[in-house]
Amino acid sequence: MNKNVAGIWSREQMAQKIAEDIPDGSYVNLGIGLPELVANYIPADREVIFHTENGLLGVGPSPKPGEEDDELINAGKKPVTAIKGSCFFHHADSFAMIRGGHIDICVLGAFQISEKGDLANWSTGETDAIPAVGGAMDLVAGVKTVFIITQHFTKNGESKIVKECTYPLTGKRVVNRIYTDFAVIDVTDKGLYVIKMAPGIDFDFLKKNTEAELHLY
Amino acid sequence: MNKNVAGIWSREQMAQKIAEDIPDGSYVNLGIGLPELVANYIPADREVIFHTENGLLGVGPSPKPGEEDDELINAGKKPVTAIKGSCFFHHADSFAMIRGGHIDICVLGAFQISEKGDLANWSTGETDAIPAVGGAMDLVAGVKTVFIITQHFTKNGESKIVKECTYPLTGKRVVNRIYTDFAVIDVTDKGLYVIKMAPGIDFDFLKKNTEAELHLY
Amino acid sequence: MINKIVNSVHEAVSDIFDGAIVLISGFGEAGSPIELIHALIDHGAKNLTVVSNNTGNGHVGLAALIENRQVKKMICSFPRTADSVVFPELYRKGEIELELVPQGTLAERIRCGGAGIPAFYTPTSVGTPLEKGKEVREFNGKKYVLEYGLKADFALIKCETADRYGNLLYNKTARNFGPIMCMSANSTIVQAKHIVELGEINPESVVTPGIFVKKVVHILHPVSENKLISENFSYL
Amino acid sequence: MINKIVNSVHEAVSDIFDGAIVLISGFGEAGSPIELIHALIDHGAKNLTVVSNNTGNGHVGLAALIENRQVKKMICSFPRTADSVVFPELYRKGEIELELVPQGTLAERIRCGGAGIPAFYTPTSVGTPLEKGKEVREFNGKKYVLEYGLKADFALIKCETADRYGNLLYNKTARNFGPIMCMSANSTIVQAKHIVELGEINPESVVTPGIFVKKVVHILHPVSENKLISENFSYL
Repeated sequence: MNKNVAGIWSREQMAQKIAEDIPDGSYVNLGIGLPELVANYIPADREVIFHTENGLLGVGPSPKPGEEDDELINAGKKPVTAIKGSCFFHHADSFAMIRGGHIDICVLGAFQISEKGDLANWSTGETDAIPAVGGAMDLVAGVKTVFIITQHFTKNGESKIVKECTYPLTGKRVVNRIYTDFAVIDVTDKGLYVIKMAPGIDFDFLKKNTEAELHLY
Repeated sequence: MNKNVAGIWSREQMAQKIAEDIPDGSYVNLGIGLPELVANYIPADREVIFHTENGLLGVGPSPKPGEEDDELINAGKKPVTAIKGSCFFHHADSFAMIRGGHIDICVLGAFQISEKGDLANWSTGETDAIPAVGGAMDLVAGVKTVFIITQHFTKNGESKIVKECTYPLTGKRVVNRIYTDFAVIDVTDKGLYVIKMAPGIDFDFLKKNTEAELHLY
Repeated sequence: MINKIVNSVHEAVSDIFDGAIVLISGFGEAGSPIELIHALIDHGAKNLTVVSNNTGNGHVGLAALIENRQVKKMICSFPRTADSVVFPELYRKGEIELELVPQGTLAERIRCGGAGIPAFYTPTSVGTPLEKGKEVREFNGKKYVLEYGLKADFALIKCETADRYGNLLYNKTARNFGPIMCMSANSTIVQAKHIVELGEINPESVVTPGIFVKKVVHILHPVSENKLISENFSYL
Repeated sequence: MINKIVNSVHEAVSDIFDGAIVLISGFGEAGSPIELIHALIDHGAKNLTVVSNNTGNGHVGLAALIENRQVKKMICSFPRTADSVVFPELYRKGEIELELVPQGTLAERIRCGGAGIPAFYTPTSVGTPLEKGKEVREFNGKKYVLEYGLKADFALIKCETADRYGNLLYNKTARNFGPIMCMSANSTIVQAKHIVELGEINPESVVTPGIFVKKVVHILHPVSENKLISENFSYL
């Protein structure tokens, strides 16, 4: 498949699309890496509270250089700050928030997403890899709405949106919406519905470059 | 049976016997009523920390008249104080202390104790009684050592220490030691062993006035 | 903007619907949200299942809610206390249901309801009448009873201090069931003696994180249940 | 008199026996009790099962404990992090066991171990390879996996402030697994930056009640794992 496509969304634009879909007042958990960008694009008139599973509600922006604190980090072990009105808690309480359905939205990366909303994002199943799952399975099992942010293709140019995941699953039927550099796609009981496409992408091109079946509303 | 016996222990003496058996540094939960007396007799050279299941570790003495606080009470809903080094916590954490085996000793009252250490202390099983259990079942299931403080006889002059409890159980095989106005009795795998008797009580008298079988070490 | 502060107790309880499961904080009087309960009496929602450690005292607060026939069923550990008269009378007449739960099991069921745990095993009540009808299972040679998480529609909570995010502090043993009830309810309604600006509560000391709270109403001088009872006050 | 303060890290870890289950606090570096771990290396107990979210970094702390071949098995959620080199190498050689547990399940298993709950059901890992071999059961039409409480012999914990009763405060996200690990271990050993008099910690703000703590040692200036790693320091 073609890896070089004109008129697709940048990482920042993907993050911005997600940020626009997060309502005022939401409690949001951002996964490690690409998802962290989302925090930069929350519209100024909205107040969104970020949760990090290592025990902080009210994650603020990155600290200025020289002001990092080894004991104030996010789930990716990066230094963060805490906003006014934040609070700290232990891991069991933190995952009570996740598992108990108190977090409104989480944004995660993906290796594969199936057309039924299955997610694989923790292991490529390679035999000599060290398995590591972290909080991913808890997040998809407990958070009300799961957004995925990912490049449309793998590094090898294969579609990440597939009929059935071949990698080990993180959760079954857990994804609600997928944001790629090509399109924004809803996962529904009736299948995958495209709701937005990048300017250089049309539906025919998208279908051709996606293993799973796609629909338009 | 004879209710009027000379040379038996008073309520205060029973409480004192228990207090003497509580090691320095113990965490102790005292039941409502008679057990509360125990706090008054901890030897001065011992530091014992009292837990109340409504969320306080470090219960202090009763407040002076006029200094009562409606929001600082014990499990019996009586006003208490909090010592230096005390801490407050919620009910799930409080019962984690109990159920998780962190409380060393609890002192409870009884309707009946069987020779196997079964305890009945929450319901007389009367049909029109309002059933109420509180934390008694959690305490006997979780606390390492369960001491019972009780009159040897019921109000009707019947032995409270029985072969089998006829009242609804609070827990099975949970009692470790019984302190009555007549004697101190250990509950062991081999039966009930008398370890102390009040000055006016001898073993024959005790046996005659106890439904369960008693032994001497 | 997030602002969970509402202007009146009536606004605070306005969403409570007939048949709802309502958690009410408090152990005896300590932590009992009397003003919110009285607003629920005015509001009038019926056929409620109420979860609270006790059943109220005299003719105020929870006892008055029961007396007003809004409660179909009580889930509690200790329904009869010294000043409890309303519940025992209705219970003896068979006009209110009771689910009796050991206090620690009640607390853990509520916490699990809030933590997404549908069921857990506990040693409490094994071998007693309260294990009746429940699954008993052995782990490492010891018996345990299966108990279910308790998830509620609403919680009525009394606390000491709140901010507009809903972060809460409590006062002494009035904390009791408050924090875990906040976790378990879909909609947690709180009366706070003090409302402070964001940042005034030390983030290390927050007891209930705001994520567990829906609405907060300011009640600077809550009534004393003890005082009302000593005055033979009746809310109805 | 209750005085849980001990004079040295060596005294603090002296009871740890071969084959023990040891909980070690921390999420990455934050909250990792480096001085206690190094004392455990000096102490030399072997065949340990260590429960910690990660497997340590570089050649210090938990990574050094593993490198010193004192750990038979790791129970953790994320064994490979940026600076983790020791565990991956031993794991690939088949010289250390791994029990991989989702982070929230790990936290809840530890809390349940401390709370006397032998087992609970959770939605996490249903339909994934990590449900393999586990009981799956439906509640209200949804599937859950049975998980077991995790009870340990020892916990090594880093905190900010302690008093002689063992009441603890933590610092920011260094709190993480500390409070629940204190609950689960038969013997909880704590290193505290500050030791204060009884009463100096606000009773409303205590995070770990002293009942969960056995020994406290004063480490005013703990090393920074990040700094040691940037200097290529090795403890062994």
